[in-house]
Amino acid sequence: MGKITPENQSVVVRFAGDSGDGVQLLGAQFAESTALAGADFSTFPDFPAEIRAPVGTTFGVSAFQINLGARRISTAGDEPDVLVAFNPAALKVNLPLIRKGALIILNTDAFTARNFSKAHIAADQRETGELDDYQVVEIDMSTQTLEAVKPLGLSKSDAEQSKNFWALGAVLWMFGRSRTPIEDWTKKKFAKKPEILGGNLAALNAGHAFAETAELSAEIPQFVIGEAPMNAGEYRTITGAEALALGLAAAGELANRDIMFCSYPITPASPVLHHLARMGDLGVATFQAEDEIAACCAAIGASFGGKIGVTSSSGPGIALKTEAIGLAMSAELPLVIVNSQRGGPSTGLPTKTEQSDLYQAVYGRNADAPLPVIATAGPGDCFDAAIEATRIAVRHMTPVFLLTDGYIANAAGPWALPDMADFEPILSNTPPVINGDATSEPTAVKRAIWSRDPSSFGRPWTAPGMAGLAHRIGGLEKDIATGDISYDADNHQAMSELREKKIEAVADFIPDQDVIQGETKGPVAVVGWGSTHGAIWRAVNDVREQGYDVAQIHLRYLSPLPKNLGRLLSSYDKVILPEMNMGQCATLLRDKLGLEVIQLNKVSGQPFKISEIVDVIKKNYPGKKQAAE
Amino acid sequence: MGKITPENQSVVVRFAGDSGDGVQLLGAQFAESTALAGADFSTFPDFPAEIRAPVGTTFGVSAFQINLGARRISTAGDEPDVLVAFNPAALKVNLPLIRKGALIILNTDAFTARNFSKAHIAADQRETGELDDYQVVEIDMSTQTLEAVKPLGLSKSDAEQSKNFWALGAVLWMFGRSRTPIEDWTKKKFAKKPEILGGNLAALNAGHAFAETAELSAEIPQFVIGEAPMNAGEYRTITGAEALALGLAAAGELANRDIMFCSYPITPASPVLHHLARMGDLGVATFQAEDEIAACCAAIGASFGGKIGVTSSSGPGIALKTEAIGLAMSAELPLVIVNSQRGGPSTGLPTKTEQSDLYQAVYGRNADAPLPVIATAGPGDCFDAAIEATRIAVRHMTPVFLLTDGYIANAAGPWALPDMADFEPILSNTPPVINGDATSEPTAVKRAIWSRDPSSFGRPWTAPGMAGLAHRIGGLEKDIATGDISYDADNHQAMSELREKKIEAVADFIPDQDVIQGETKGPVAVVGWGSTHGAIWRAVNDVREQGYDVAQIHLRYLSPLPKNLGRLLSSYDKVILPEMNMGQCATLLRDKLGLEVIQLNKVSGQPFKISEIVDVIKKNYPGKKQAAE
Amino acid sequence: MNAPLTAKDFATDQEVRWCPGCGDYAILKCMQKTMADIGADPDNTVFVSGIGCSSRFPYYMNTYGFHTIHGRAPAFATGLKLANPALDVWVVTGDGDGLSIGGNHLLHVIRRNVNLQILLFNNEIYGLTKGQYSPTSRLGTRTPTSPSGSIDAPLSAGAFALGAGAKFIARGIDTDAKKLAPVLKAAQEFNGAAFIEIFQNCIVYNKDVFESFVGKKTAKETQVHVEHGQPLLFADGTKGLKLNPQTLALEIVEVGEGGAPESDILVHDETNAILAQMLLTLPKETYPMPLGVIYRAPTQSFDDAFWATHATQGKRTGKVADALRKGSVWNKV
Amino acid sequence: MNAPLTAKDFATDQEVRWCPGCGDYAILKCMQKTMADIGADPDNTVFVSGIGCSSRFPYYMNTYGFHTIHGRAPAFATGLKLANPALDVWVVTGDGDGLSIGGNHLLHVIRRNVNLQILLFNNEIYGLTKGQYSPTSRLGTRTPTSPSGSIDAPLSAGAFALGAGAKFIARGIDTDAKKLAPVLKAAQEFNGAAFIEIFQNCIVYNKDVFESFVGKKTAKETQVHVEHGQPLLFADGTKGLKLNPQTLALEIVEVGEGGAPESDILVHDETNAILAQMLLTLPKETYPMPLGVIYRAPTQSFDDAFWATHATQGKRTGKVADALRKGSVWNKV
Ligand SMILES: Cc1ncc(C[n+]2csc(CCOP(=O)(O)OP(=O)(O)O)c2C)c(N)n1
Ligand SMILES: Cc1ncc(C[n+]2csc(CCOP(=O)(O)OP(=O)(O)O)c2C)c(N)n1
Ligand code: SF4
Ligand code: SF4
Ligand SMILES: [Mg+2]
Ligand SMILES: [Mg+2]
Repeated sequence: MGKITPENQSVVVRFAGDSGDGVQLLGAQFAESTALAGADFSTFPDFPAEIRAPVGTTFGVSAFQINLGARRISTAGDEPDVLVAFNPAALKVNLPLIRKGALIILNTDAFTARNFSKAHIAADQRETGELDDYQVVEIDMSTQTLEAVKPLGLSKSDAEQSKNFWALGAVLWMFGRSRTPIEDWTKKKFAKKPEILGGNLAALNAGHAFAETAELSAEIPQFVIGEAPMNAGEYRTITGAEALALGLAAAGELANRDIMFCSYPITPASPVLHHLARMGDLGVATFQAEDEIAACCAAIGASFGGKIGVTSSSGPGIALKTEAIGLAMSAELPLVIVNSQRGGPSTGLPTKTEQSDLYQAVYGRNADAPLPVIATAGPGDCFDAAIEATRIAVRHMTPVFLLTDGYIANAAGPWALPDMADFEPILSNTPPVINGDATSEPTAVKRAIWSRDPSSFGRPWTAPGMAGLAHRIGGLEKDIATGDISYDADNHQAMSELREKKIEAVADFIPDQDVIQGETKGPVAVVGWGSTHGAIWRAVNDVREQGYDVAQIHLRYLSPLPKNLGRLLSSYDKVILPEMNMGQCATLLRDKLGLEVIQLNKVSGQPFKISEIVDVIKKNYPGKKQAAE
Repeated sequence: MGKITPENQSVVVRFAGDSGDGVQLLGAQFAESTALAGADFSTFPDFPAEIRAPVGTTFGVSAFQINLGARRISTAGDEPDVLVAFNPAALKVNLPLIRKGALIILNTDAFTARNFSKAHIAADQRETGELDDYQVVEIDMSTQTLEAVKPLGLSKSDAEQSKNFWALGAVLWMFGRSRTPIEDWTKKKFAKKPEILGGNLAALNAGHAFAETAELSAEIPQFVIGEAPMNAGEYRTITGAEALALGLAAAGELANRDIMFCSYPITPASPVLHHLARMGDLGVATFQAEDEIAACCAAIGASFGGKIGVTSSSGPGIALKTEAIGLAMSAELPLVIVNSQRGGPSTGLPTKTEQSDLYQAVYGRNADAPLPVIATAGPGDCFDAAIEATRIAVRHMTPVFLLTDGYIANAAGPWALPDMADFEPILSNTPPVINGDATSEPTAVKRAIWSRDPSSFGRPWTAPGMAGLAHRIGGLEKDIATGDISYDADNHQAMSELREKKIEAVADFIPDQDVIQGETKGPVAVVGWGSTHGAIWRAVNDVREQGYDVAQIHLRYLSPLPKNLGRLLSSYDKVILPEMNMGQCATLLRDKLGLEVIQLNKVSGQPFKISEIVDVIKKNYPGKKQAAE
Repeated sequence: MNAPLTAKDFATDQEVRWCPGCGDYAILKCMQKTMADIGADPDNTVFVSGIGCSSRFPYYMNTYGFHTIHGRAPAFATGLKLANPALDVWVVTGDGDGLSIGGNHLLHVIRRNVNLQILLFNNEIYGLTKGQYSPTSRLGTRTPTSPSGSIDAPLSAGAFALGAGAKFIARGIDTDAKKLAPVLKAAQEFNGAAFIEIFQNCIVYNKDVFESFVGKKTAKETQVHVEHGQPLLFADGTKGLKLNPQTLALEIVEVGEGGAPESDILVHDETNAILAQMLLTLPKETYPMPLGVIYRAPTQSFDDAFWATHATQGKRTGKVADALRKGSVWNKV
Repeated sequence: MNAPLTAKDFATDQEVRWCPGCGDYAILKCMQKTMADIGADPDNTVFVSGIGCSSRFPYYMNTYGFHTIHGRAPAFATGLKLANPALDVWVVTGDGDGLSIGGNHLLHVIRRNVNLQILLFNNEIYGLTKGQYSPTSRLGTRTPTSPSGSIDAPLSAGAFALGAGAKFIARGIDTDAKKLAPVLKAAQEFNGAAFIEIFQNCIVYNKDVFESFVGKKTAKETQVHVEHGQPLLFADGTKGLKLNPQTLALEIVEVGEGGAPESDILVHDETNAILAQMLLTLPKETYPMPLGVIYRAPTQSFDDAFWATHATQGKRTGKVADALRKGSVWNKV
């Protein structure tokens, strides 16, 4: 097939196999090599919902997708161009996802009667014609692997474990990559298991050699993907979950306060907890509570104690925290609530992605209880978003929702390392100095504790242990001046208004809404929030290259909205809003801006395809539409 | 002072005293006598937040307000015309509430140094001039009472307990009422405590006689309030809580299914539970769970078991139920969730009223989880609303929110007894008949169980115990046809749309939005929902009598909204929306109808005054405004 | 009359999706067989679960089933049982579902003595969320959330149940169906909340954590199967448990020749809560693991009391039309 | 140096709003005095409560205070304690707050052995919501939600705590400050979760429910004050508790002339969990009420373990800039 330089300079590759086939490791190493080769990329692992389903079943299929290119890569790709399938189940599950004409590399050794039956496949897919539209390369990978590692005398099952390295070798050849960094990594990783190490290295080289051999190079194409234009600097690969954890640690550093992260495991939020559990040296402590309610309450307790309380969950767990969040708001304590959104409603689709907890974040509490809500746009952005959420919480003394999702949590890409010196410190309102002790004038103490900054309405952060400031707080309505319990009607009205004003005041501190691509007015703008960023970016970029005058606007701040947003959006004839829910941000824009948008709602548990967004842009583009009519 | 026939044919009377003074009994009996006299009325008890605060304190003051008249009475009244105050604390707390010029009747025996100090009153209010603007009648009620019951030989403290009856006697005289029915009731009530009974009767007569005596009749006016025009029929007094309880029992009767009411005590929701706990004979069982989560889950369990599961709480407790409600929605089980709203946020003002849980009801869940939401408009209306909520839940197989509030729960008025024959039976979709047993074709069973009615999208209500229909349900996404767990992307999209369509379908079954007063188009409409009904009614009625062309529209159905609502509201030049929150229904109308309203938001823990609504109508009335400009 | 149902009839058409080698499979099989053995009626049997690997159980039982939300199964089951007391309700939960998030509901369903069976699959780990430590995990357990080892003192499920006022407490092992089946039957027969802790092997995240006593080979030495009225003997009767009245502790003694007489050995009294406490809190490092029905003290069940004290024992005897007219009603003409 | 604080210094400027005659007043007074006696530092003392009459307690203590939400105080307190281990944290809760809605958090704070004191004001009723039965209400309690008498078996707070793995369990009576104060002090000194059940009279909704043993006149006969190392004697030493090794039950015996020798009487061992179980579950109808420190078995507290196993013992030793660069970093030029 020879060398292929794809037209759009990018290729989407998907590895798929049984949970035990080592597909994730294979994918991660290929991504690593892609990084070193200077290409841009984006990866997404697609785990089965089951922990470790029986071998060979369709629901046990694990996959890893990577989009790589010599241009900016903003999503893990719509339709894979290459599928490496380790067994019939993997082929069955993934065939519907890949592009017609794609290259499929199969491990023929796994195409056995036993495996067909496990995957409920009536007839060998290679014989039914269903692969006719694809370029299929059949390789007896298991046999080849066994052959390659035979000299090492491993058990058959151990030996076969190396077949992911065999495939990696072949793929490295396909992309013209050096094996050295992978070999180095493998040596480190398996240093304590010399036999496995030997098998893996032998397989890696064998796969590479196999692909290189003349007979096959005719069959296996070589992809030529150059370096992507990226700013100079240090890069690493990062998932959203890890970036978020690091961002929280960074927020603690910037505030010079420890982070107390209180959580209860839940998919897909747990990885943030896992990462933070290993960041003790950065002034982070984690607490695994008995449930989400306790996690939220413990975080609030920690904030009351002067540390930065953070709690994290996904939809169903956030629901449980609702009552406690209301208390933090009423008591005016800082708190960051991270919601890694997943498919719903109820238990829903825990391993699938969705951005449908926006209603819950903005409106989902009893009584009038407004809160700031911000959202992350992608893996690397989680770092900045975590800092920003903490900054708002501390400045305004309020709980803040930070929305991310299952896609962002697990997706990864190259990330330009930020310079910590670029971030402003996070300052809290300093506690009043009361000259006294337990006998100091109580009203003076109380007034000081509830004295609010005139621009942010944040109160001083006073914590037990501070001398002379002993006071009591709670969830009953408070006198606006002293914080004492108050049943007074006018006071309640004033406090309700204060709480609203306080959240509105956040808008005085955030940047004006910017335009990522395109002009600040025109026929069409596509607005997004959260993890749709990448898909919208590519879609808008594509249509702009085709001559459409389309702008991209992406919202980080959802409550309150940036002050200029209404004006900005009104300057476009049409505003299109793609979101992975039934129209929640559209409600928000109607409510807060009185603005109607064209909704593109997708609730399938899958991220948007670029083509879906391109289609809706073209369909609604005024000129074209007229032309079509 | 002679006889007074008030201009607007109505009078507002407020009784206030210490928690132990028997003010609530006094008020209730006066209301009873008002009912028998044929006047219309509305009552509202104003309990202290404390259970039984120390005697004489301001926070221990308990009050009972009644608005009575020879015309339709729709609220407990803005500003009392008469205040009966049993002690200085009661006077202090209530003076700011009453109309300038009002009649104040004081128990002078309680105006002691000790009581002034307990209530933190610097100087006897009778001497500071603060009562100058009022007509004050001072009576040594305690002394008079002791005098009256002396012959019975009661202890001093027992004897003084009767002073509420003494006051009742005097007030009965003021309103020209017969004592006989009160005497009868007293005899029944205290049959087992003959001494107390004797004391009460003696005091009642003494108070009456005292007021009647010549010297005083010059000082105490007599109010002449005729019969109110009301439809013929049977009437009783009812609070919102009791009407709601009876309404649920009625729903059970209409559905021929038992009601399983699962709750956890909370102010102001508990009274519904208390009432239902005594309605066992009506096919009702109550379960006091360990918390709100368990209460909601138990109700869902009961619904799964084929009974009508109902759960009830107020804001903070409803927040805890959120996750479970999502499951009921996902599993398509009927459930009625009663929210007796109270002042918030957080613990807020438990004993005060507010209608600020609308966001929570409509939007407050994780993921896309739409639910029907309806609201009660007043005490008697709770009966119909409870039936309607149950009907929707059963027809569409969905949880339904029924919003009421602290005002409605405790307010009371005459209620025309409904005729049960006027209500349609509540029909559930019948379970499929599968000819079989445990071995019947599983797919056929599953398809039958998930076969939805084409107009309501409700599924058959199948419960354990039914032969041949064993099946499994849960909160994971379900295959649209079989209910099996499904991770399929298209299916999730289809299910998300189905859930939305199902709630929209409720609108096909509800009546068009009507207009309560005024025309179906015009310059101004006042829209309300919930307990503002009465205040808006009176305000609109008043301005209409003054020649303003204003309409009243009151929403029972908040989600989905009636289909004609958008059209109807657009036919007015201005729409005014008073609500006891920061603008939650206004958001809803913007979101669902794209409609801007003029908001009148009150968040003081107190119901609207008629004058507040009248003011906003006049301020916004186009003609007048032009005239004023 | 149909032929009696077999274990297979209690399997559903759903593929079982636990990890290969998971202890849940053995429990499922034992339950399906027990259902057949006791002649259970699938139409009147309900499995209610929370969330977790263990909580997938209902999907595999061809009876009615409800896979609810995390930790709340006991509350759903209580409502269901009150709605229809004729149902045979089984609650399936895990150490996370039942003892972490769901501790309160487990506490109260036990305290109330609702007539149902509670199977707690204890694998000392959160399986479904990929292996974090649970309230029963041993001190020092290293997991993604406890990289330096967990520090939370583990809960004893049995001691917790006893403290909650349980009237039936039993223990079994996932793969030991011979011993587990009779325990399941006894639980089903018990009129009240029957609590069974099943030691279950999570082969992926907590492999062989019970190895010290579940191993078939050493079982005789490491397990003591309790039976009402029988002495607490193990190791083929060569060892037994004896009370030290000074320390109030049970001690292991050799029995028979050269050892203590059998009469020294404490006789199991399943109605004695103090003995139950002793057995449930035996340190597992040095004592054999007590298995079987450890405590059984029948009393009125919640369901029975509920309907017995209900105004009309659950019968609809009144009319709403009459109820509306209770109290003072007046006529407007 | 300031003059030592007095009980009055621990009172706030807020008017106390319990019902006249409520047992809470006596507890408040005893606590304020105890604070002064132990020389507590108001700046480092925090009272954390849930919701209920009892939970209003923090408003009246001139220390730091947090009146949180219903049932969750232990969770707030845990977070607070981890944030600042130097604080002396007291959790105040009621039988509803702590054992009904809050049972799970109470369970876990006890199990974890967080170093704080938990005061459970047990009045066997929900006071604040106007008198519904609670998890400790006796069978047959008639309330607005149990008009025919409650049917839920009451929980024993102490037995629950023991089942939860408590290492310190004590009991006191609201109005008996002489006996309550030392218990409060002992709890404060204990490094771990110290659980104290205080019998508290709700004069409005459950008046005198503890009359059988709180009455001062009959106290000698109806109370047994336990003390480590001392025999379990009461009634001025004329009666005592003796173990029946057959039934594993405690029995009341006359002591001295004509009765049993004192050596027959069980000596209180506060470290013995089985004895604690016996004392905590003594039927209150026929036995005296055990009061004082019933169980105390010190072990490492959660706070200590938490920071001991923390990577850097709570010190910030790393830089985020370095953490970002862990793993594979490449340079784009
Ligand atoms: C409200 C909520 N919180 C958290 C989760 C995530 N979650 C699912 S199962 C589980 C723990 C399961 O542990 P266990 O009960 O021991 O079951 P196992 O998987 O070990 O059988 C958790 C934390 C959830 N589904 N819902
Ligand atoms: C989430 C929530 N549910 C219910 C309530 C109502 N509530 C407040 S206190 C209480 C019970 C209090 O009982 P207990 O803890 O025994 O305190 P006591 O008043 O008897 O001292 C209840 C049910 C609430 N405030 N919040
Ligand atoms: S993770 Fe553990 S408990 Fe869950 S299915 Fe796998 S082996 Fe079983
Ligand atoms: S209701 Fe009971 S517990 Fe509450 S303050 Fe009054 S007496 Fe005390
Ligand atoms: Mg587990
Ligand atoms: Mg109580």
